Amino acid sequence: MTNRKISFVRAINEALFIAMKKEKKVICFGLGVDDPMGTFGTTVGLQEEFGIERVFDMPTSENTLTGVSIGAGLAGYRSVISHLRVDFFLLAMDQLVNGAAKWHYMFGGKTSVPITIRLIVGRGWGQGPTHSQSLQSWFAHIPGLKVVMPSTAYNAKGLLIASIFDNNPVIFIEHRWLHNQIGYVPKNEYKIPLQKAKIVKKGNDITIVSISFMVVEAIKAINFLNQHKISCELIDLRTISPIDYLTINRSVKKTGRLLVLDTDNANVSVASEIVARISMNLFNFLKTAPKMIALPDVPTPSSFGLTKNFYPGSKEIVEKILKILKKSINTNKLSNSNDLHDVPGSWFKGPF
Amino acid sequence: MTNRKISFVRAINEALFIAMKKEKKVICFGLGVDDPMGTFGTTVGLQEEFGIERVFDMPTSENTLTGVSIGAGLAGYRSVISHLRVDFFLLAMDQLVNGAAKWHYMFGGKTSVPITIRLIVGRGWGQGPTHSQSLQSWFAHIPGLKVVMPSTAYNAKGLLIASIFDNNPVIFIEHRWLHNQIGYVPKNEYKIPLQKAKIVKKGNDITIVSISFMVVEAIKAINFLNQHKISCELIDLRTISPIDYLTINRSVKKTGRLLVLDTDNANVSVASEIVARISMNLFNFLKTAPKMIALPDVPTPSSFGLTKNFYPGSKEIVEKILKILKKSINTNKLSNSNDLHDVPGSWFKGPF
Amino acid sequence: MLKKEKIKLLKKMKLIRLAEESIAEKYSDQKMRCPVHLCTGQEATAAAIGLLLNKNDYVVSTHRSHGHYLGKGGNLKKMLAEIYGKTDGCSKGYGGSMHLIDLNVNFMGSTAIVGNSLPVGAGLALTIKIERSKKISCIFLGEGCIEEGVFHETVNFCAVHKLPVLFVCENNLYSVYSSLLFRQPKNRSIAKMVNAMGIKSFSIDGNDVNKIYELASKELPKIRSGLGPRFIEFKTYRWREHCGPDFDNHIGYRTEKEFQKWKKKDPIQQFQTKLLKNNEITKQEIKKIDKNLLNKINLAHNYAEKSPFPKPSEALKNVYAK
Amino acid sequence: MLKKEKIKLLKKMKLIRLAEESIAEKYSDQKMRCPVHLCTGQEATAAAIGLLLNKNDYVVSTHRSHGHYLGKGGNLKKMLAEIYGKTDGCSKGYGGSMHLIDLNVNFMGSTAIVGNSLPVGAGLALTIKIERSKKISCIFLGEGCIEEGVFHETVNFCAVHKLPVLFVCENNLYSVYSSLLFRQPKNRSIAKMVNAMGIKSFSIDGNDVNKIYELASKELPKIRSGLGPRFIEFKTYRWREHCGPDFDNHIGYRTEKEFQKWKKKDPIQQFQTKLLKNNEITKQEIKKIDKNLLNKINLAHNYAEKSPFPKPSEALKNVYAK
Ligand SMILES: Cc1ncc(C[n+]2csc(CCOP(=O)(O)OP(=O)(O)O)c2C)c(N)n1
Ligand SMILES: Cc1ncc(C[n+]2csc(CCOP(=O)(O)OP(=O)(O)O)c2C)c(N)n1
Ligand SMILES: [Mg+2]
Ligand SMILES: [Mg+2]
Repeated sequence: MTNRKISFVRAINEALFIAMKKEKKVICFGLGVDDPMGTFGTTVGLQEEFGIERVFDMPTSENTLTGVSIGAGLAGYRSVISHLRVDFFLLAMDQLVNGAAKWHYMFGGKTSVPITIRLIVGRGWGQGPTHSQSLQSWFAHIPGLKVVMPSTAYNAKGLLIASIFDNNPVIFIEHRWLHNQIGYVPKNEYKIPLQKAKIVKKGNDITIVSISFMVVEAIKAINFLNQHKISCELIDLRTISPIDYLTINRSVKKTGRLLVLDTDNANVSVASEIVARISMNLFNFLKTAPKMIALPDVPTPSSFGLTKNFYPGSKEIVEKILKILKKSINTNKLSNSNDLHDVPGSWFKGPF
Repeated sequence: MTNRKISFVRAINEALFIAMKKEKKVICFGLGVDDPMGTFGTTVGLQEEFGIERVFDMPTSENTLTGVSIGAGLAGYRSVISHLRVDFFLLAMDQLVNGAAKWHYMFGGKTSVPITIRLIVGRGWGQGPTHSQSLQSWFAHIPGLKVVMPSTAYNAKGLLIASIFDNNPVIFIEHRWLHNQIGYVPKNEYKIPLQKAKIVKKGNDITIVSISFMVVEAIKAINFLNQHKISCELIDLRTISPIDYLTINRSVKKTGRLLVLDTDNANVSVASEIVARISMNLFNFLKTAPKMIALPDVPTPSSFGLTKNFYPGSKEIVEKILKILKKSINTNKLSNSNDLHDVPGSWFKGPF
Repeated sequence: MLKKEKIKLLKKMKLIRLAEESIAEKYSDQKMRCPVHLCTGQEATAAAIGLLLNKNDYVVSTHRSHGHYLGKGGNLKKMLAEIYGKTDGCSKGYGGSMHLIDLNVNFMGSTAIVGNSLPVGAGLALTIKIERSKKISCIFLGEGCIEEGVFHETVNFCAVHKLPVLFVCENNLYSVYSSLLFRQPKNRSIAKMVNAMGIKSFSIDGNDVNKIYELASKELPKIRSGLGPRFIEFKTYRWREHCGPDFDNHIGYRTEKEFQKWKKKDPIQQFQTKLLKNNEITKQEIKKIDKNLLNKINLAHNYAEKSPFPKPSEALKNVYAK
Repeated sequence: MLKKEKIKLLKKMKLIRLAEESIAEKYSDQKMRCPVHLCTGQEATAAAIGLLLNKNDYVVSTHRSHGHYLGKGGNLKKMLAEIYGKTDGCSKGYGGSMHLIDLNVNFMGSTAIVGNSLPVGAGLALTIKIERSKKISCIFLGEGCIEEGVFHETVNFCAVHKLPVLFVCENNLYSVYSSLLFRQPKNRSIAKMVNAMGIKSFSIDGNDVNKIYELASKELPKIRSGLGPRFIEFKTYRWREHCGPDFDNHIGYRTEKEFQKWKKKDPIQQFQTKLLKNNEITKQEIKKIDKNLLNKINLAHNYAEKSPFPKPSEALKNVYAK
């Protein structure tokens, strides 16, 4: 059965079907969830199966959308809500932070709000400043929220089911460039526990902590480095908050070196947090300075010209690791063979 | 003239008067700026002096309030807007992040939005989960914003004038417990450059990087430690973003030890950022693990009982430093003599 | 309205009034260490609506929610204990006066950010519709809240889905110290606006408890039977300062004269006088009611004062639900 | 309307139409690498309002702003260069199609978050009022934007301050692939709602450029003279897909029939036919106009294609203003 390969999008779709079948009080709403595009295909078929009362479109009212999910939560309903871009969700920060995140706490634990908030990170094809923000740094900063960022179809399905049945608000961030990735996904229900990182590759020279799309880049980098006898341990964080420091610590104690990869702007990021935490707690285990790779601290520009070197990838990872290890290898082979840096694959022809 | 001592509140008020007198296109608006309380006294007298067209109250519409300041900025006006609590400003994140922060960038540098956004951090007297958030971590994460947090009346005045005449959106965060602090403030106009930290005390054993109200606690801690021959260098960051790493680096290179103090929740905070940056860049200068003290990663509770040990202060700073230096001193004398941990001084009798 | 109902209504208004005034009186003891937004003068809406709602109808409210909580039948002792910051508080001391809850009567929560609880009320209503139950979701708000975008979003959502929601808007003319004049267009009717937005709306005297009771008894069954949401504006006045135990007519944003005008329209006094005039109650009975209520409130204060503070370490709990 | 004006209007509509269609045609070359929201079918509002506004009147707009930009007199070459992501783009390639600006004609910016530019337009209007100038701030929006809270906040603010704002709401029935039916209450009039909110409002056929011109010429002077903001709803239809160069009537959210119905109401065809009928223009003249415009547009595409890409390192600049 390990050859049952489906896309990340279908994995999400399966998770939604399974959750909604399992529990009548799972509802799903958001802008366009029932439209022909079905949230990039992830919500296709849900309304036909579960009816318009459980799967419905929304007015363009992001803040209220979130508040409605809180209210439904208080009545025992588990909402899965979605935004086609993280950026649109900025309108809902009051409901998220002053409401959802604190509800359980500020009423003395008497109620809780089981909400899963699906956010999609845009990238490429000129998305520009207001359609490609990542922002997990923000969500991870807020106590009371859990933040999940799957990197594979397998993780997407298992983490989404776990998120839906978690009794807390969970921010579930999907990278648009992962949507079409294909991977092994079991047909049946399974949950991947939140706050459990995954060791993707074992290695000894350095620990790489990575999330979301950067896992794809990291794997490319590691495969290249392996050919040159450099052995990396790759941790896919999967849950960004709370962080599984047990797994990270164990690895860093072994390798003595750390590189953290993030899809967000670098300043005050989850990557900084991990670097800081490890520096504070495992200072004596570190053989070299810990490092991170994240986006530059500027908004995302739109132009094909401006985005050329904007997103760090496998090449930057390899170069950084070589620098940490004080080695030098010719990395020319790693340059992106794809001339079009702004699309996830040659199949992508725009417009969004 | 160094004995001209006034309160932080009056320093802010003076800065506003000076800025508005200097430049006709400075306008000031926000909920209650012209009411009898005048934003805790900071905006008192402005409307009388500059008229209702330049100083005016607003409907309870935080998001629009911010957008209006952007529009005014495009027409050449410098807005000073205010929110009585940081928490209320969560309604305006779209205008702040998708608008103000990126405007200059996303239109190719053709326009800019000179806005100063005054936010007040609540603390104590049962303020609770939705009236005491600090959130500079969020603002510092966003490229295009500057973030300022004055610690003294002197800084407040000079930084506010500099913020108002800066051509970018500046988040100006005032800690409510600093409002009544008295300090030396020159009468005339002066600016304190943004992104310039201040070395408050020179020392050799450890570098303490601190902001806002934590500077007050740090000074108490340092005075105590001085009596025991421990010499600390205290840096008041003043501008949280961008950070003055020149000053921090120079100090850490000298002392080899770092403690960062923050008023925000610890996870993914400005404190983590500084710890991470120093660990990455000055790894070989560090003699011991860098450390930080910030708020616990939970919402703020309301009850007098629950807040008892909630806010770290001078005692926690002293203890952390002793631990870093592997020294032990009796710190009992440092326990808060004030039984009422939830007020800035015995003069405070509620209700907000 | 039956006589029995009238007495209940009087009692409920008095409970709210006396509870609020007891807080005002004792606040200077510095034992209730959190901001309090008292509703003295605005008791009629809270009492009448609260009485007419069923126990399992949902309520959400704002920073000024003591009256709404008590009106709905919320536990007085637990409310006071919350304001004192004690373990027996309805939110175990985590929330304070601005965050009340009583799940026994489906008072689902009051929150302190203007407009914050509105969509939450809509979400509750959505589940009622899904379950085809006959419940109502009642959303309390101040007129200041009308200025928040989320109000309009919530109204639109409720209208589109014809949700069983009652919006109870208490228009007391002020938001903190800001007059309506600088916040909303002159002569614009809130009720007419909401009507044009798609929700059947009304505007009535918020100090005339008879009228409130009448209108609400007529409209609530319609909401229950699926005819869609209703919005009512209640014109009223808060007597005490925006936040805290004192009066603030002297500080400059409103006049003593205006206050006195409204004080004459005291909803409780008006109603009581009418009851007396119609011989539906005697002075003797009133005295007894007052005495009982005062007694009950005193006991509740004692209970609250005696309840222990939660331990500081408890602050680190309850961040995540299990 | 003078004949001269009519010809101008026709030309402006055609400029917008032909520019949009040229983008649609060339989009598959994969050289315009950013999302584009074309306004084919909706040209009448952009052209008429744009023509009636003065050069120094302010405009802000949304994701679907090509027409508004060109209508106001924005530079075509720079718009196309922006869509191609080039240094000569009006935003130097930083913004793309969704973030246009032309300070020469006070087109102050279009932004891509629904509702985002509304309060910005109000802020511009505020400065007009402060300066007692006779300018106007014109805010373009789609009907989907009505659902965002910020719309109501902005309307309220403009009404309270009687700001010189013209709201131009193009109601094309859809927000992405979502029909109005699921987003706003049935049979609710947007214009009546905004009227009840405190702003004088109108609702007219958005494809009848004559009527648009007439109404706007009557109302704009009133706004200029301080009579307060105006809101106009224009009923219209976008021909092409929500985002991108194709048609999407087959995918299921709207019908080919509906599209054909609206296509018959083509604002340009209607207007042109009338002009011909009234002998205000000849077929010959029309041909010439078309040819000139096509030529101009082709030149603009050439200009844009030839303009260099900004250097990657430029991406790190312009974060802060000096
Ligand atoms: C979003 C937000 N902005 C501002 C405040 C500060 N504030 C607290 S109560 C209040 C007054 C609201 O007025 P209204 O809704 O009329 O209620 P009232 O106090 O009159 O009962 C305000 C503005 C807040 N709590 N939340
Ligand atoms: C806050 C926000 N939510 C959602 C979106 C996605 N979105 C882009 S355009 C659009 C349609 C808006 O509809 P309308 O205002 O009617 O404009 P139209 O596209 O019909 O011209 C939406 C929902 C967005 N850009 N911003
Ligand atoms: Mg009020
Ligand atoms: Mg539309």
